[in-house]
Formats: sequence, C-alpha cells, structure tokens
Amino acid sequence: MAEHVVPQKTYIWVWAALMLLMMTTAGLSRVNLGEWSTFVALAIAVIKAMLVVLFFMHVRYESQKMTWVVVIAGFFWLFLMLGLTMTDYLSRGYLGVAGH
Amino acid sequence: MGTLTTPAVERENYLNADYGIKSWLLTTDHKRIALLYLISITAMFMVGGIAATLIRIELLTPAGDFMSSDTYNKMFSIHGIVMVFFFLVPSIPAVLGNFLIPMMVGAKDLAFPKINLASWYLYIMGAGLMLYVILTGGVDTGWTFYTPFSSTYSNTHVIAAVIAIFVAGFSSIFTGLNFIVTIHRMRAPGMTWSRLPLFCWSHYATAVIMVLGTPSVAIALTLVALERAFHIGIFDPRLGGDPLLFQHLFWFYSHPAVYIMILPSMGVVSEIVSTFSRKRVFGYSFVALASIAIAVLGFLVWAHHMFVAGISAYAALVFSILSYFVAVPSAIKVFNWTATMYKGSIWLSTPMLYAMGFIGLFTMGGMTGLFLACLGVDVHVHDTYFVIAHFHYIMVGGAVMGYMAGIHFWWPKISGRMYPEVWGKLAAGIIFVGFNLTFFPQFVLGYLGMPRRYHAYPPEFQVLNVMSSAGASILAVGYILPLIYMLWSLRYGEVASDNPWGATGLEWRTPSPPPTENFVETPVVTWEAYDYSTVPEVPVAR
Amino acid sequence: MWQSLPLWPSRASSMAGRTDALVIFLIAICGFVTLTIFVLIFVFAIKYRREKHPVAVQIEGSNILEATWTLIPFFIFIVMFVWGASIYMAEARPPKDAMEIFVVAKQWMWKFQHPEGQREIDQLHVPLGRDVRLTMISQDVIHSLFVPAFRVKQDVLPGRYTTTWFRATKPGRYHLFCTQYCGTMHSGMIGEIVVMEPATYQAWLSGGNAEGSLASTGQKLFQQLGCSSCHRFDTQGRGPNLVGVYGRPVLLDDGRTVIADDAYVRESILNPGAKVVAGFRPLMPTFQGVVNEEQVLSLIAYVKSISQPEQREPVSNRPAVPPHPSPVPRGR
Amino acid sequence: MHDSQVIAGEHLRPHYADMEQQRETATMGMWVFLITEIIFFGGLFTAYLVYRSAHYDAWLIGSEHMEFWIGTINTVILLCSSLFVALAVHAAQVGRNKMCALYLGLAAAMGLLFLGFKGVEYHQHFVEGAVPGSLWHLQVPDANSVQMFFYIYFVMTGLHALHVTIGVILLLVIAWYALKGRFSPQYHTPVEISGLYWHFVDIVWIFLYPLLYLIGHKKA
Repeated sequence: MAEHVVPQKTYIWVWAALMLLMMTTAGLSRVNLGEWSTFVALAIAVIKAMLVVLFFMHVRYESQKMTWVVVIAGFFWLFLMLGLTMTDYLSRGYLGVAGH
Repeated sequence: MGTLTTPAVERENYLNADYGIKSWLLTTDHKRIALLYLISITAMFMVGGIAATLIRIELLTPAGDFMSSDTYNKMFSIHGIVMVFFFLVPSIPAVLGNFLIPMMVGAKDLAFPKINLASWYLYIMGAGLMLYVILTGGVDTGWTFYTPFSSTYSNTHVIAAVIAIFVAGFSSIFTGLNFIVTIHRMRAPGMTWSRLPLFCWSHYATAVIMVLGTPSVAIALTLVALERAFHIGIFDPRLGGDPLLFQHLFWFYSHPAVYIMILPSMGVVSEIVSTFSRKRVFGYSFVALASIAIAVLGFLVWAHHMFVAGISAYAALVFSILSYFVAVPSAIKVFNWTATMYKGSIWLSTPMLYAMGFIGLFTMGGMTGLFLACLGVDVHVHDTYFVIAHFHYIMVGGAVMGYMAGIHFWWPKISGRMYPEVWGKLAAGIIFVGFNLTFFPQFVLGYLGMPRRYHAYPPEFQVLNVMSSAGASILAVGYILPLIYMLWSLRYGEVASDNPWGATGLEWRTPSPPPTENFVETPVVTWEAYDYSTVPEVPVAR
Repeated sequence: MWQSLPLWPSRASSMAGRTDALVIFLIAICGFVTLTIFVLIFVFAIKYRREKHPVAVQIEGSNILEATWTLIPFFIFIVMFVWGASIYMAEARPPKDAMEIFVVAKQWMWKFQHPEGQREIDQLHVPLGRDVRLTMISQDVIHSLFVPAFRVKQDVLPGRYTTTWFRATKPGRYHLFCTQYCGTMHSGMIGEIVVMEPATYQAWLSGGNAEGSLASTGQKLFQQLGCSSCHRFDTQGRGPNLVGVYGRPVLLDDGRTVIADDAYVRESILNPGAKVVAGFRPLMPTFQGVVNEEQVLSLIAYVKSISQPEQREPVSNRPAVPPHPSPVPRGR
Repeated sequence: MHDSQVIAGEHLRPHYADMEQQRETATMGMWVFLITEIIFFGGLFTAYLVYRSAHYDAWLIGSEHMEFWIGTINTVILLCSSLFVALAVHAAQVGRNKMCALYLGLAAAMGLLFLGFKGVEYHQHFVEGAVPGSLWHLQVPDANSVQMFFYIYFVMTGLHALHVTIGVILLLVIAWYALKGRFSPQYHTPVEISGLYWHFVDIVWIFLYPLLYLIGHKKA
C-alpha cells in the first residue's frame, strides 16, 4: 500500500499551529491595520486552509499527482469566478456613462 | 471485416443476464443504466419536441391566435428547460458515454457504479418533478430564469422547476465525477493517455465542465428559490441587489454547458469520421487537446451573453476577446476532421452521413457564433432570432446530429442488431434538409430584428416564419422515423456481428451485445488508437 | 448603397452603416470558410468513396498545417474583435451635447419623457440628424430597448440607469421592440420611433403640451415633497444646497468623492443613508415608495437645471454658493 | 499487496483490480466532489465580494453586529473537531476501531456543539432585530445595504450549517461502523473520505470567520 500513516504528533502540532493562527487573527482584528487588515486576515485564513489541506487532508503525503491537480484546479476555478466577475463590477464606473 | 459468424444460440450478454423489472431498476451495470437513460431522455425529448411543435404552429401567423401569451411563454420555457437540462446535457454523456467509456478504456464498469445508478434516479426525480410542473400549470420564466422576473414577478411554479433543475444538476455532477475518475483510474494496462479514444478525451473535458460548472447554476437557482420563498433579496434591486449578479452566476455554468452539449458530439464525430474514412484521425493530439482547451477557455467567456445587459464596457471587451479565443480550438477540430477524410476510403454509411452533416452544421453554428462574439454586431442581434438560429445550429445541428450519429454507430453494440440502412440514410437526409429549412430563415429573421420569445410579431416577418415552421414539420418526420425503425430493428433487424464497421476501439473487440463484465479477460492494449493500417482483421475476445 | 437590399433591415441611424459594414465583412469571411468546408467534405466523400478508393492512405498529421489553421483564424479573429469593439465603444459613449430623453419601462409599456415636458407612451418622436441620448430605467423587471433600424439595443434595468444613444439619419417610422423577456405581454411591449425633420419636430414639440418642462415638473415636486425645506438655496439648510452640484464631484462623509450624476441623485433620493455628503448628518428619510421612477427623473431634471446658470431659479438669484457648505458639528 | 487482498477481499468490489486502485479511486472521487462544493460556495463568495466592494461601510456596520465571541468559539470548536477526525483516520489506519469510533463521536459532538452555538447566535440576531425583512428593526445608517450583509451572512452560514449537519450524520454512521469493527489497516476508505468532507466544511468556516466576523472590529 502506498498509503502514508501520519504520526499523531504531527496532527497535534498542526492543530496547535491552527489555534495559534486563529488567536492571531482574532487578536489582530482588534488592532486597526487600515488597508492591510483584510489582506492579513485573508492571508492567515489561506495559511490555515493550507495546513488543513496539506496535513489533515493528507495532500502533503499524497502519492497521486492527480490530487494536487484537482485541489489546485478547484481553487483556480474559484479564482476565475471571482476574478472575471469582478472585471465587470470594478470597471463599471470607468466610462462615466450609466450602464456601461 | 473482422466478423465471426454469430452463433445461433444466444450467448450470455448484459441484456439477457438477468430478467425482471428489479434487475433493471437496481442494476449497477453501466450498460443497463445507459439504456435506462436512453429511454428516459427519449421521453423528455418528446416532451420538449411537443412544446417546440406548438411554438412553431403559433408562429405560423403574426397574431397570437393559437394560444394565449401565457401559454406560449410556458411553452418556450418548457421547451428550453426540458431540452437543455433534461435532454441535451445528459444526452450523449449519460447514454453513449455511460455505455462506452468503461469499454473504451478496458474497464469492467465505471469507477462508482452505485453513484451512477444514483445519478439516474436523481435524473428521474428531477424529470418527474419537471413533468409535475408542466402538468400543474407550467413555468413561464424561460430557461434562463432571469431575476427579478423569476424571483418576484412570475406567478408560476418557479420554485419547483428550480428544484427539478437542481436535482438534475446533481445527477449531472455524479456522471461527470464518475467519468473523470474512471478515465484516470480505471484504464486497462497499456491504455495510455495518448492511446485513449477521442471520445474519451471529449468526455473527459465534458466531465470537467459538469463538475466545475454545475454547482454555480445550482447556487444561483437556490438563491432564486430562497428569494421567492423567504424574500432573501440577494438579487433584489429594491434592496441594492444586482440582478446582473444572477446572470453572472447563471452563465458561469450555462455558457460552458453549451460545451457539455457539443463536446461529446465532437467525440462521437471523431470516432465516426476515422472509422468510415479508414484512417487515423488527422492530428490526434491536436484534436484531443482542443477538447481540453475548449473546456478551460469555455469558462472564461460567459459574459458574452450580457454585452447589452448593462455590464461595464471594459468587461465586455475582455469577454469578447476571450470568446474569440475559444473559437480557435473549435476551428482546429473542424479542419482536422475534414483533413481526416482526405485520401481516406470513405464508407458513406448512415453514421457517416450524420457526422458529415454535423461538421457542416457545426461550422455554420460556430461561424455565426463569431457574429455574436463581435461586440458591435452583438448589440444588434442579441436576443433576436439570430441567436436562436445560432444555438440551434450548435445544439441541434451539432449536438443532436452527433447524438443520432452515435446512436446509429453503436446501435449494433447496444442492441446486437443492425438498423435498416436505407431508412437510416433517408432519415439522415430528411433531418438535414428539415433542419436547414427550419433554422436558416431564422438567421435572416434575427438580422431583420425579430426578437426571441415573441408570441405575436409584425406581419412582415411572416414569410420567413412560415418557412421555418414548414421545415420544423419535415424535421419532426426525420426524428420520428429513427424512433420507429430502431424499435423495429430490435426484433427484425439483422443480427449484428461483433465489429460490423471494422473499427479499432476496444468496445468493438467484445461481443455485441457485450457481456455484463464487458471483457472476459482484462484487455492489454499494445496498439495506438485508430490504427487502421493493421485492421480490419481484429482479434475478437470471447 | 444597399438601401433596399431584400432581406436586409432598413438603415436609419449613424450606427447602422458601421454595423452593416462589419456584418458584411463577417459574412464574407465566414461564408468563404463555411463554403470551403462544405465543398471539401462533398468532394472528399465523392472522390475517396471506398468503391473508387478502396485503401486509405494513412497520414499522421502535420504540425505546419495545424499551426496554419490555428494562427490564421486567430489573427482574423483579432481583426473582428477590434472592429467590433470600436463600434461598441462608440455606442457606449454618447456625444456630450446629445439631447436627453428619459425612458421608464414597465410591464408592458415604454414611457418617454422629453426635456421639454412631452410625455409619450410606446411612441417616441425624435428629430432627424440630432444625437439623442436615452437614459433608461425599469420600474419592475429587466426590459431591453431595441430599434432594429438603428442597430441599437440596451437592457433596461430596475434600480439602475442604463444609457444608449443614436442619431437618426432617415425620416420614417421604425419598430421599437422589447427584447428581454419580461412576462405575459412581452411581445406586446412594442412601439415605434418616429423620426421627423427638425422643423416638423419643433412643431410637434410645441403642440399639445400643457404641463411645462420636465424640470418645472420636478421643481413643483421638489416643493410638494418638502425637499426645499432642508435643501435650501443658502448654507443654512439641514441638507446640502443643490445649486451647481450636478455633474460635479461631491465629498462624502467617509472621505470618498463621487460625481453627482443621475445615478447618485437617484440613490440619494431613494436610499439617502448610502452616500452622505461630508458635513451633513444622515437625517433624510427615504423616498422609496413615495416617488416613482418618472418622478425621480423629473427631480433629476430639476437638480440638473439649477446647475446650469442660464436656467437657475429666481430664488437662487444670489451669489453662487459653494457646493460643499462648511461643516456643522457631527452627531457621530 | 497480496496479503491485503486476501485480508480485505470481502471489501474489494469486483470491478477494481486491487485494494489500492479501489482506495485511490474513492479518494479521488471525494476530491472531485469537494471541488464542486468549492464552486457551490464560490457563488456565495462572489456575491459577498461584489456587494462588499459596493457597500464597504455597510459591511463594517454589519460585521460590528456579529457575535464576535460566538464566532471565535465556533472556530475553536471546528478546529478541534478537525483534529479529532484526523486522529480518527490515524486510529483506523493502525486498526484501532474503538479509538476511531471514539474520535469520530467526539468530532460529531463538536459539530453538534457548533450548531448549538450557531442557533444561539441566530437567536441573538433575532432579538437584536438583525434579521432582514419584516423582522428587521436594527437602527443603522444605510439599512438596505446592511440588510444585504445579513442576507449574505444568513445564506452563507445557513448553507454551512447544513453541511455541518450532513457531516455530523456522516461521522456518526462511520463511527457506528467503526464500533462494529469494520475497518482495518487495509480497508478504511470510508473513514478517510468522510474525514475529507469534514475538513472541507472546516475550511469553509476558516474563510467565513474573518470575512464575516472580523472586518468590523478594527473600529472597536
């Protein structure tokens, strides 16, 4: 079997890291970071999600290359959806003509 | 041709392996599920067809005198919803793809047979709910469900129709998921990606769209239902909501959905053109990669349905140029199919006639798509009959022609009988003529300015509309004929040999009809796809 | 040229010729390619049919050919895109001095308001040779205004203004269609555009109008609704002085700046809390449900009129007041 | 390979060549299903982004009315449940069915706790009048846009709660199987793939938490 058994200790460490990150982001929300606050909060969320994906969901140990492709494709398509929709919303005022 | 005479005694196959209604309703055999799908989508095709007939009768005269405008609105909505979500999307994938993909890759079944059966049950639930909607008063939003009309103003069964589509969407996701995993994980030894039939490549691309696109329409329609039921006003302009957001989410699926309909047909045509030209497909890898390119680029173009909807002009520029990009791989395919016929040894059988019809009509559909991607022109022809004609050239001239081609081509494998060739050719001819007579006048109508979804229209458009309705009646004959002779052939058709066309695919190296487990021994592939230099004498596994 | 081509819509606007030229280009290119494909398939099917050509010649493919039929279409597509985009951008940008007509769409009729006060239903009179800008909004669902002879189409949305424009080049009566499905009588939501010689148009304008200009209707409404008690023409009002505001940048209380265009004025009437002018408190009640879209448009016309010096109201016959009054103490 | 095939023979379905193929197939199937879920939630994230970019101030106001502590506690709860699920997978891998069932049970209990807190939170919104529509009586500037925030909040968290509910049921079923000693080092795919599902639900929350709860607090 190509399956990798992850030691329990790894899980505990990852969990500890997640808790730490959570406390950081909750704490930072009380501090005014101005423009950066959203960016920082999202960056921490992305790191947390990556920890979960890589360790809890075993992608780090995955022997199938396809799993990587599937995961990346999923987020890439989400990005396409958000990004291309926003091309419309963010440029609506540019021309200064209502409805264009 | 590598035919061994079929023994008079019926050997065991997937059809006679077991009898009784339970053996069908609880089957996990992908071939039986394919047949269940075949029967159910044919029924839904007839429902959609009846609606289309009534629409064309109404449009014979400029005045709305055959039915009321409400009835008419329900008719085109039913026609659109049923044909798109309950016929075209499942058509080739759920019938032919289901039947053939495991055989083509040399597997005993799809990766998840139970999920495959669940997919059919979901389809039946969705279709049943949709029929209930039709019988209890219908829905009048069009298949596009644009808000705020669908969420606030329509007085018809919008929620039920939306749930029906949601459920059918799940069935589509399950089918797509099964195909992706099967093609990745279930290939027989030696069946490398570069040996994969183009039918599998195009279904792989289709499955990617099903899996990545369908959830988007699911959430968009869920929000419409929530808005109707609980006044959750995410698209409600009175609360600062933007109805265009619905259109974005809707077309994020529904534009790629067009490729769900056309890509499988492209796969069918690749198989058929190669088989009946007795040649390897010209530029195999380009055709294969073009499928993937269409699936990916197809997701980047959706807002070309919204050029006049009030989106920003700059977004329109982006989506227009991306729309042209997606036309490139489609063009590559057409040129490669044509080149495949060059110096072939062409057998003009029924499937080949359909496939040639497909190439021609798809080219016209694709070319008129260039008009719609073109910003300045789209402003004029958007939401007119030009659009109707364009997408019927793609969906009927393309997808349905491909479906008919495929059904004829694999009928010997599915049923173990040959269809009557003369009738087949006749029907193919009638469909081609009827189709063009129905839809070509609509290009002109559209450019003249006749809007779509019009119950009554100005009298100067009548001549072209009468032509279109006349063509539709010819087209109807063309569709009824195969239904009759296919049923006839089940009993009286000539018994088919294992490989009546002398084709190279793995599915032709197993008996017709195939045994339940497809192959007695797992095949080991040692040859390239479409290697017609070594056929026709193919070894037949027993 | 081709003015009366059979099966071709009449051309009656400055945009129609441009669109048609592009369409003819597209038909030429696409027709040529389609025909080539049809002929090739037909010729191959006859010439290489198995009775005459029993053994196929195996050809693997050709990278040069693939590159050819990838790149040539690609460059042709770029030409199509650029040409189409240039027309689209021209349609998206109405000329500055265009006369403005307000359009309110509802299930299932078109209402037009001329600045001079004329109101029309399902019929719009416009002068020949003048740029006409339509500012449109829907009272209910999405509609779409389509004039085939002008090659002009634009969706009409609820809750947001959209714009289109045209310059009629041929007198006559032309179809007006709603092309966005809008319910039961969608196909009955039609009308006509009447293009008149400028002189005839002037005559038409001066006949049968009793209501006064759109701006004066708006002014009456401005008084009736009590807007004038806060939006006074001095710096003492609880709301900003609206003289000279239209079309200029406005500083908001969160530091952003917006242009006081139609959309902003409309939003300020219907959802006043959304973008409060710097230095004022969010006291204004919403007028959603109090005024309909037509009344909003007349109010906009009024606000616009008091920003144009020659039409300024008598009451404001005092030195021009800066658009942003000095801040008063803020409640928050 | 041969050992495992003998031991796990009863779990090998006939159309697979061996257990490894069966396991890889199932995992890949689950991953493909999860990306459909990404796009499903993606539609809502798109709506969130579109309206947030249009009504940023209203978003700040809306976020200030979130129950910060409940959201934070729920984050802790879900992260812990994810740990339990990961440990359950480990227990199944090493063949300790009882431990596996225990961990899964704990994770499911965490899920229920999460739903309980969510219910309390919804009740708070109701009391506060922060339920858009006819129940709305929150006095805030630009109430329309703030209501939009709450619409999106309710749909997003509601849909997430639905996924949690499905996840809890799934975990309990798998725990029951584990209790009956169904899994072994050779065969534990169900534990693994339901685990994947649960982690996905956790990830959705990881993004919902900052997007809904944290943006408004910088003003406090």
